[in-house]
Order: sequence, then structure tokens, then C-alpha cells
Amino acid sequence: MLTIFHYLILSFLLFSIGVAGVLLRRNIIIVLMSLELIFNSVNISLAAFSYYLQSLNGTVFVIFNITVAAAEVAIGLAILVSVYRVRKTVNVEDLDEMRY
Amino acid sequence: MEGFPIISAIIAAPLVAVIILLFLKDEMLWLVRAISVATTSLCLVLSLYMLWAYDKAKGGYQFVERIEWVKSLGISYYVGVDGISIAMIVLTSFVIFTGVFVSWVGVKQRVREHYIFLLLLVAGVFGVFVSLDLLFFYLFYELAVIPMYPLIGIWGSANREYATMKLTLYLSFGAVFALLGILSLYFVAGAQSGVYTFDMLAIGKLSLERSYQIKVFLPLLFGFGVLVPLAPFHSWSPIGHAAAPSAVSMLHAGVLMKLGAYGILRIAMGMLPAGAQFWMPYVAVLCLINIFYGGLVAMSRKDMKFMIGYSSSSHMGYVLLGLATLNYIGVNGAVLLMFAHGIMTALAFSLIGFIYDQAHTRMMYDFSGLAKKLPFVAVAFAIMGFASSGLPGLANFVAELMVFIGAFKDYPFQVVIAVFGIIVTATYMLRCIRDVFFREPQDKWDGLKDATTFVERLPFVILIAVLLVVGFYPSIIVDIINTGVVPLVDKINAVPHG
Amino acid sequence: MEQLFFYIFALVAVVSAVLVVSVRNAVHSAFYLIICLLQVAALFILLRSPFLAAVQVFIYVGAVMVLFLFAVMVLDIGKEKTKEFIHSQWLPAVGVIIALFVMIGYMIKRGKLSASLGIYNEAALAKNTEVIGKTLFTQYIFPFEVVSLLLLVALIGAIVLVMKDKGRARKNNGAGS
Amino acid sequence: MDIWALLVIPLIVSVFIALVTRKNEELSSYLSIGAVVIGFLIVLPYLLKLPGDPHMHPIEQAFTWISIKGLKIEMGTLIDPLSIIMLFVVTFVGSLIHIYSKGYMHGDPGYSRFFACLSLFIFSMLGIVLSNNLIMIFVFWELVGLASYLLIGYYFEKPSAADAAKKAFLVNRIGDFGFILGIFVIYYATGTFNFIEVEHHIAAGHVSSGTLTLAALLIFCGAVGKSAQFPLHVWLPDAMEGPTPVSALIHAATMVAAGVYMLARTSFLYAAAPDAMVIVAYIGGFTALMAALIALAQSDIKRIIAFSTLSSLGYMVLAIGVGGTGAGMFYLMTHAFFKALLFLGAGSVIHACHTNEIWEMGQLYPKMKTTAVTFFLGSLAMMGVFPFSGFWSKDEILSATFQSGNYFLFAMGILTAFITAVFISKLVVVTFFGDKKYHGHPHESPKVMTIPLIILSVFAVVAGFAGFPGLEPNFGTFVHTAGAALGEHGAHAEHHFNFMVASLSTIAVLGGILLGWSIYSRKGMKSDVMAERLPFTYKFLENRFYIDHIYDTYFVAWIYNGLAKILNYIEVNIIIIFIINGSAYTVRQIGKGLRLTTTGQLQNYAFVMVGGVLVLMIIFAAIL
Repeated sequence: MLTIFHYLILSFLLFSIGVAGVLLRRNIIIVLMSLELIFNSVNISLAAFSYYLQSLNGTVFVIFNITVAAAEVAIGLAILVSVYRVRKTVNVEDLDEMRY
Repeated sequence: MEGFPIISAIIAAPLVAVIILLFLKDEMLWLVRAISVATTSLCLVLSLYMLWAYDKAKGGYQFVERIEWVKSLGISYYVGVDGISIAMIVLTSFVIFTGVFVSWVGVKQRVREHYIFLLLLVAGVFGVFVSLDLLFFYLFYELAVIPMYPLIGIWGSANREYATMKLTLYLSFGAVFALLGILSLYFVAGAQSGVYTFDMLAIGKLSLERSYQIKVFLPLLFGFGVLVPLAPFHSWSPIGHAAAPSAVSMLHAGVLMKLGAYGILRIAMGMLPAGAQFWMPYVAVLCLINIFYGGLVAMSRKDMKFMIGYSSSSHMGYVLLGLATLNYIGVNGAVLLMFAHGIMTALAFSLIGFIYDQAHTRMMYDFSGLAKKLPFVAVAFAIMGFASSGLPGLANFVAELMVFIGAFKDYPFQVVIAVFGIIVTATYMLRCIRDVFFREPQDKWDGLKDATTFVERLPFVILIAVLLVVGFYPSIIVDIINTGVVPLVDKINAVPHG
Repeated sequence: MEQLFFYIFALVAVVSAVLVVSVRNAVHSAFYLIICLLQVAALFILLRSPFLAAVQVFIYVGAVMVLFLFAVMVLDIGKEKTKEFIHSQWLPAVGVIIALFVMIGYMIKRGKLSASLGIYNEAALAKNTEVIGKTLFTQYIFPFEVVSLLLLVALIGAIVLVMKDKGRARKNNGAGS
Repeated sequence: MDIWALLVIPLIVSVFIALVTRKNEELSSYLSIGAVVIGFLIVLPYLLKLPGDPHMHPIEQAFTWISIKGLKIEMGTLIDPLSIIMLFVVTFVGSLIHIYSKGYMHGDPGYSRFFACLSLFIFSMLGIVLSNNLIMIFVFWELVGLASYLLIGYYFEKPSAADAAKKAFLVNRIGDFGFILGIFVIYYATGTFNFIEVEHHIAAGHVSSGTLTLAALLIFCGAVGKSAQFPLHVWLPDAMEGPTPVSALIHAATMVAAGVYMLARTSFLYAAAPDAMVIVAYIGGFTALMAALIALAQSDIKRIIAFSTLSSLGYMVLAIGVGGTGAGMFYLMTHAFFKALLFLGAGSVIHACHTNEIWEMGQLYPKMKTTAVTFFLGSLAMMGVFPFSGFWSKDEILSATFQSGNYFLFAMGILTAFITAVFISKLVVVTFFGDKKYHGHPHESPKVMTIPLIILSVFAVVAGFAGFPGLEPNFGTFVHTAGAALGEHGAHAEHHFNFMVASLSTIAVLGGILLGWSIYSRKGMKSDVMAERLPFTYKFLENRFYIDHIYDTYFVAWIYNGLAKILNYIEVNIIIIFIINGSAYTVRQIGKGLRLTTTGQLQNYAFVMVGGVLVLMIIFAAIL
């Protein structure tokens, strides 16, 4: 029998992997992809809660999440492209203009 | 004039002038100055009228106006004057009136903006002296402090950025403590009486618990003390004086520093009699640092403005000593000294500014023999110097005498030091006169011009006249101060010692 | 049966997720991410939300990932060297990640469902799309509108950001000629 | 009312000259002279009535100056024999000196300013004399200081004059420091400032003797400053930087006498505080002797007279100290005549020779006979030769000292008389009779200068007879009755002509004259013989016991360059730089340190964020 814990554990695995990607990778595109992973892990747990609690809120939230994620990616990549035009790099560690 | 809101008119006149000036063009120099002169002379006339019309027999607060502002919080626009306030308002009127003329001569750039800030500042000062509502008191207090920042920062001389930053930070720092005390009073008094109000008189009528009074007196003393300036929080003041343009130095030393002493007198002492009883003896000790230390530091300064700056903090020590006596004579003397010192120091800064604007130096050793070139300025400066060193016939003497007589009973040791401080004052003042005005004239100062025109001479003449009139016939103002001091001192002494 | 599917999907998702963050080639990463996202869509079906699964596939796999691939192509990113591939803060980061992992696991283990159940049981969810649509356009109409506005803003924003500054370019040209 | 006019007219004239007639020098001088002469005319009737009514009741007029709860200060006048005599001295000598100044200052660029200051001075001096209370006397006391500051610093372009003016004012201030404290002590002991009321309180025994001694000594400080007693005598010789009439008016006849007058005015206090009196007497005696010794080694004509003035003032203070108030006042009056005469004579000489050095004069007698004769008469009076005025007044002081039983002080007095005779003879001999050493053509001064000299010389000769022992009422009785309320102060107060004392002093004086004459009348003397014979003593005396030097190097330097510099160092370096700017610096440094956390590395922030979440989770887990 599948319980909510199965989904939650999967979700937290994906979440951790996503966090690892965000914290460890230098390539900004990969970082963005890792963010998508995190989004998805959250979406899984939302959907799981929605199902197991027999409520629709989680599902609706997932829809909004996906929309926001799409917007985020659009803007994120746009910024990325314009940054790349100037700096010719996607290495996050090089993008430290806003330093002290 | 019955029913005419004189006090509001005094506060509003500069504000209205500010608004008019905002709409003028920079090129309309003549109009800008005319409006400023008209406004300030209106203030002067009104304040002198109050001095004359105040009913000394009746005493108390007169010309009272009250408009509810925020009823739910107990805030109201509540103004009125007693003897002490009138003395301070007359002082302010004289200083700003002459200050406008001094700026006329001294300020050549951004004249319009200069007058706008000056008048804004003065509106704040007037407001402080007449407010009977704690919140309005604080608002006006800040209004008086803030314009200092641009005034020194834009029109100041050497080191002005540093000076204005330091001054503003210091004063805001002090103001925060004062606000703390004021809010605490509001809440505690409200809790005790059940009516939350910022009305000073209403709070003053409550007899707050002694231990509370002692506690809350301290932030108020410190907050206003920074502005006095109470040593060792005085270092903003000399540099502020030194960097500020003449008219601002005049207002700063002549009036702003008095705001602090007035705050201590009106709020701290007036509303917390037991606190005053507890703390003022300590103030009597601290003020010695002001007097003695300030005096000796002034002695070692070669920059005239710094010298006067430290001397101001030294003189404010006498004011604090007078306040600390908590008796009629001493407190009367302190208030009179606030008045006299305000006029004297305004004269000092206007004179130094007059010389500096031409010579572009204020160092004593750069000058000599100016009395030949600038006889009028030399005479005025000498009168200022003698006033500062407490020569009879000038207002400061009377005030210092009263402070000493008042303080001698309880604080003989302090009086000995304080009288010695007068010698110190005389020393550096006379040395300055000797270095700058006496000895052989130098060729390099042949280009200096004496004050000859009406506009140049008017401020000096007025300030000297006030010093002399009060010096010869002090009753003209002492009588009215006395009506304000007596109830205050009575209230403090009515509290049982514990 | 359902369990078996769950484990397959989960395993593939986790493995591909690990690959997403670990391979050096960004194009590969993108493809692994697509695989991962497809597994998530499958999981949505297991959770009786075919609508979500469809949305997931359309938007994520169809739109978002295409954007990613475009970006990767446009930016012309090759394979990275090992030195450049891991961030310099990796040591503390790994520590934090492990701690986070342990902590979340502990929290999940401690947690239990205590909320009361809602009305959308298995039967109600049979008409999944319809139910969601009704909810979305009644109860959540305001957030829905806000989100649509957000999307619009994102659209315009993306265009503005990526668009070359024509005006300045022309001026520069003018100055040059 | 006339008394108020007496006080106010000089003030009005002074202000009027300063504001209106500044440009018209002639008018200014006439106004100023007129003011003081009118003053003299107002005083004269009082003076003439005085011998007929020596026990006159004091006339007091006062108005309230300050009145607040707990304090009332009056301004008022007190007319009694003491003040009448002093008024006479001030207005009479003042008038002559004003007239003399008109000639002496002729052609000076600051002519009007000079007369404005003179009138201001007369105003202040009359204020002191007329005061009926301590605050008022202090007020005018300070104004006298101001006027003397202005007059000493008259040639303000000269650095030495500017310094001397400052020094005079400040040294006086130090004395006033004690004076005002003494006033406070009296006020808190008696509750009033009024002389007569204070006297009543003290007579009634309301004040403890300790308080009285303290008050007496503190008030004496004021006199020490103004009357230039040791250790505050240093300003007086320097004050000779002023024009000569100023030296005559201020530093001989009036201002320095104000201290003595004030002591006489408060003599009831000293009578009640015998401990204080001893100190007063010793300071007076010591000053007299010290100044006489210093005068021996001076060569500037004005300085010699200045030190003789110091010596005379010492005498007067000594007189007060031994209880001889009348004697002191008597000496004050005669001294005013002969010292003004000497100064004006010296001025005449300086006017002629354009130098102050007596060794650059000599043989002036044939050139300026009037000056020489009057100067000679003044010198005899100064030395106290029978029957000149100085003899009578000095004798009264010496006999008072003798009667007080303090023979040490008496010996000091006799010794001083001897030394005075030596240096005055030296002065006269070298200036008028010695070898011709002057340059140019000295000539007699104009009439406007010599007539005052002649008038003064008459008084210098005859004024002493006011204290003639057989005379009734005698001068001493006038002054005594000044403190009528208290009655007689004690046994010291009564003076009788003491033949032994008179002969001793006469022997001393004649001996001094002989010695001085024999040394300095030798031909071919270029400079002081004493400098060759007794070089160390001479050096020591010439440098005035090194007292100025000690003050300059130790006290003044210590305060100016020591204490003030140290405090300034503390102010600048510790308070401003260390504490104030230091706290600002600390905040800024902390800010700088925290700024480093802004690495600009996106993932660092993410790392901190995750770490924060972790911490929150741990807290959450721990709480639940």
C-alpha cells in the first residue's frame, strides 16, 4: 500500500538533490535546472497531500506553482542571456559584481 | 490685541515666509532679503509686545492657545508662555533679526535657500519655547535641529561635512533619549491618571512616584544635556560653531544650545521635581567640567571660532550650575544667563564672521593691530569680550552674579571654581583682543574694511544695545523671568526630600 | 501493482535527478531533467491527477525545457572541466546538504497526518479536470488572474531583457559614421 | 540728587564723546574736563561743611536694581566723611590731571578716545567711592579695571602696552576673585550687601569670628589686586606703559587707592577680625619694603615712581592692618597730591626729553625750573621731611604701628622710609642736577601743564596740616566717624603725636637723603654705581625679586602651556579622536567587517539560506 510517506520521501530526495545542485554547481543553467528540481519535489508533495487529504487545494497550488515556475524560467533565462552577452560566461562564481 | 493669536503668529510668520520664498526666483535677492527682514522684525515686534503685555502680577502661562489635534492620543496644539519662555523668545527674535542682517552681508551664494532654512530653524525654535504639549515640543525641537544639517553642510567653511555630520548625529542621538523620556512620561502619567495626554501642564500636576521620577529624569537630562552641551558630550558644539556660517553660528550658540537648557528646565525639572532634587547635585559637579575644562581648552585654541565655541560650552556650565541650585536666585540667574549669553555669543560670531569673510582666516596669530583698521569692529569685539568675562554694565555680569549668589550657599566649592573660570575667560578673551586688535598693524590687512554701512552695523549695534540695556537695568527682563521661575522652584522645593 | 509503478518512477526520477546535477554537459543535464520531469508527470497520474500530469508535460517538458535547451544552444556551452564544475564552497555545502537530508528525513519520520479529510475522495476525483476547473474559476479566481498577469509580466520582461537596445545601438552607429 | 549727578555726568560725557564729539578733539577735552570740574564743585560744599560737623550722619540714597524672590540688590550712594574726603581727592586731583592732560596729550591721534576713557574712569572711580553696598562697589571696582585697561592699553599698537593692559586687568581679576567670594560669604552671613546693615549685624555679634576672618581675608584679596600689594603687585610697574597722566591719575592718586578706600570702608570688618588684620599688616609692610628696595635699582623715571607708589600703598595697607584707618586715609590723601605731582613732573620731564631713562637726563634744573622746583617739593613730601605733608601722614602710620606693639613692622616701616629717601634723592639728583646727558633741547612745558604742577605742589606741602596733632577736628576723627554705627573700633584707633616715632623717622629720612645725595651727586657718573659695587643685589632688585619671572615661568606658563595644553590634548586626542571619533570608527569597522559577507556569490547566499532553514528546523524539532 502506498502511503503519503512514500511520496514525501521521494519529494525530499529530489529536494535534497536540487539543493545540492544549487549549492554545488557552477554552471548557472544547471543551477536553474536544479531549481526546477526543487519546484518539482515540492509539487509532488503538494499533490500527494492533496490526494491523501482529499482536498483540491494542493492540486490548485501545483498549477500555480507550475505557472510561476514557467514565468521564473522565462525571466531567469532572459537575464542569463543578457548577462552572457556582457560577461561571456555562465560561471556563477565569476558573476560577483554585487560584491562589497 | 486681545484674542489675537500672537504665539501662533510668531511661529507661523517664518513658516509663511518660507513658503513665499520657495516660490521666488533666486535672482530676486532684494525681495528675498526684504521678506526675511520683514518676517523677523515682525517676530521681534510681537515678542517685545509679549514682553510688555505679559501680566507679571498674574504670572503663569499667558497668551495660551489650544487646538485639539489627535484627540485619541491626547495630542493637541497647545502653546503659551510664561516668564522663562518670553525671555527665550525675545532672545531668539533678537538673534534671528540680527542674523538675517549678518547673512545679508555674509552669504553670497544660494541666498534664498539659506534664508529658507534659517527661517525654518527659527520657526522650530520658537515652537519649542512656547509648546505646552510634549509631542509638539519634540516636533519643534527636531524642526530646529534638522535645518542645521544643510545650513552647515552647504554654507559652512572648512571641515563642514565632518562638522555637520557630527552635529546632526549628536543632536539626533540626544533627541532620541529625550523622546524616550517624553514617551515614558506619556505612558506612565497616562496610566496613573487614566487620561493619556501629552499636555505638559496636566502631566506636571500629577505627583509621579519618586523612584520613577529619578529613573526617567536621566534620559531627559542626557537628551537635552547633549544639546546644552553637558560635558563630556560637548565636542559637537565647537566644531559646529567653527564650520557654520556666521548667522548659523549665532543661532546655534545663541539659541540652539539654550533649547537644551530650556528642555532641562521645562520638562526635566518642571515635571519631575523629585528627579531634579536627586540629580541636580550631580549636574552641579558635572558643570565644573564644562566651566573649567571648557575654559582652559578655549584658552589653548588659536582659532577664534573654536575659542568662542569652547567658551560657550564653558558658559553653559554656569547655566547648569544655576539650574542645579534649585533656588530662586540661581535659577533666575541661569535663565538670565541663557539670555545674556545668547546675545553675547551671537555678537561674537557675527563679529568673527565679519572678519573672516574678508580675511579668510580666523587664526589669532594671523592678525594684529586690527583696531586701527576696524575701529568699530574692535570696539564691538571688546564689548563682547568684556561681556563674556563678566564685566559689570553688561548683561552677563548680572546673570553670573545671580548664579554665583544662588549657588554659593549649597555649592561653595563649585562657586570658587566657577569664579575662577571667569578669570580664565577673561584671560583668553583679552589675549584674543590683544592678538587680533592690538599691537602693530600689518600691511597685509590694509584691505580690510570696517563695518560702515547701515546693514553691516545694525546687528552689532542692536546686540550691544541689548547687552548694555540689560546690564544696566536688568529688572527689565529679570522681573518677568522671576514670574516663571518662582512657581517652578516652589514646586521642586515642595517635594519632600527622601 | 501501483506500488511497483511508484518504485519504478521514483527510482528513475531520483537517478535522473542525480544525473542532472552531476553530468558536465548542460545538454545532457537538460535531457536528464526532461526524464525526471516525465517521471513526476507519471507520479501525478498515480496521485489521480491526470490534469496535473498533462500540465506538467505540456508546460515543463514542452515549454520550459525547450527554453532551457534554447538557452544552452544560444549560449554555446561546452563540456566543463572538473575544476570549474564544482563550486568552491563545496565542502561546507556538502555538510549542510547532508545535515538537511538527515533533518528532513527525521522530520518526515516524526510527522503524521492529523488534518481532517476533505470532500474530494477518489470518486469525486474521477472527473479530475472538471473539478479542478471549477475550483480554479470559482474559489481561486483572483489568484488565477494574478498569476495570469504575472505570466504576462514575465513575457514582457523576458522580451525587454533579451531585446538588444535598438535606440542606443543606433545612436552609437550614428556616432561612429 | 546732586550726588547722582556727580556720578552720572562723567558717564554721559564719556558716552557723548565716544558717539558724538569724537571728531572734535577740542570739544571732547573741554567736555571731559568740565565733567570732572563740575564733580569737584559738587563735592566742595560737602567738604567745607565737614570740619564743622565731623560726626555727620551718613546720607544714603538708593534704588532697587534687581529684585527677585530671595534677592534684592540696590544701587545707592553713601555720603559720609570717608567718602567725602575720597570724593575730594578724586575730583580735585582728577581735575588737575585732566587739565594737565590737555597739554600733555596734545596732538595725539587718539585725543578724544583718551578723554572718553578718562571720563569713564572718573565715573567708575566715583562709583566706588559713593557705593553704599558691596555689590555696587564690586560693579564699579570692575569698571575701574575696565577703564584702566583702556587707558594702560591706550597705545595699543605697542605690544608692551597691549600686554601691560591685559596683565593689569587679569591680575586685578585674580584679586577680584577673592573679593567676590568674600562678598558672598558676607551675604550669607548677614543677608545683606549694605555696608551699614552689615556693620550692624557684625556689631550685634551675629557673625562667627571664623566667618569674619574668612570674609575679611577674601575681601582683602580685592584690595591686594587693586592696590597692587604683594603678591599681586606685578601689574603696577608694567602699567606705566600708559600715558603719564594716566599713571598719575590711576596708578598714583585714585585707582590704586581704591583698594585702600575699600579697606577703610569695610574697616568694621577688620576691626572684628584681628587675625585677618595681622595678615593685612604684614602684607602691607612687606610690600612697602620690597617695593622700596626694587625702586633702588630702577632707572626708568616712571618705574621708580611706580615702585615708590607700591611702597606707599604698602604703607597705607599697613596702616589699615594695624587699625589706623584714619592714618591710612590721611596718607592716601597726601599721597594723592605728592604722587600725582611727581608723576606729572615726570611727565613734564619725559615730554621734554623724550626718554624715560634717568641716566639720559641730568642737569635739567636750569632748563625747566618750574618742573624741577615742584618735583623737588613733591619729593620732599614723598620722603616725609618735616613739615611737608608726607611727614604728618607717614608719622601717623608709623605711630599707629608702634602703638599696635608690633615692633617688627615698625622697623620695616622705618627702614622703608630710609630706603625711600635714598632712591628719591637719587632720582632728583640724577635727573635735575647730575651731569648733562640729555640730547636735543629740553624746554619747560606749557602753562596748561605747569599750573596743575604748582597747585599740586602747594597741596603737597600743606595738606599735612589737616592731620596736625593740635588740630580739632583732626583728620583722623573724620574717618573714624565714618563707621559711626560701630563707634570706636578699639584702642589702636586713637592717634597721638609720638615724638619718639617722629624723630626716628626723621633721622631715617635725613640719613637716606644724605646717603643718596653723597652717592649720586658725584661727577662723571654714567650709570648706577650700585650695579658696579653690588652686582648681584642690583640684578636681583632690578629684576624685581624675580617675582614676575617666577609668575611667567611657573604660573602663567604652567596654565597656558601646561594645563591648557594638556586639557586641549585630552580634548582633541582623547575625547574627540579617541572616544567620539573612536566610537564612530568602531561602528564603521564593524560595518566594514560585516560588509565582507556580501561576497556577491549567489551560492554563498543560498548556502546561508539553507543553513538558516536547517537551524530553524533544528529549533522546531527541539521545541516540538
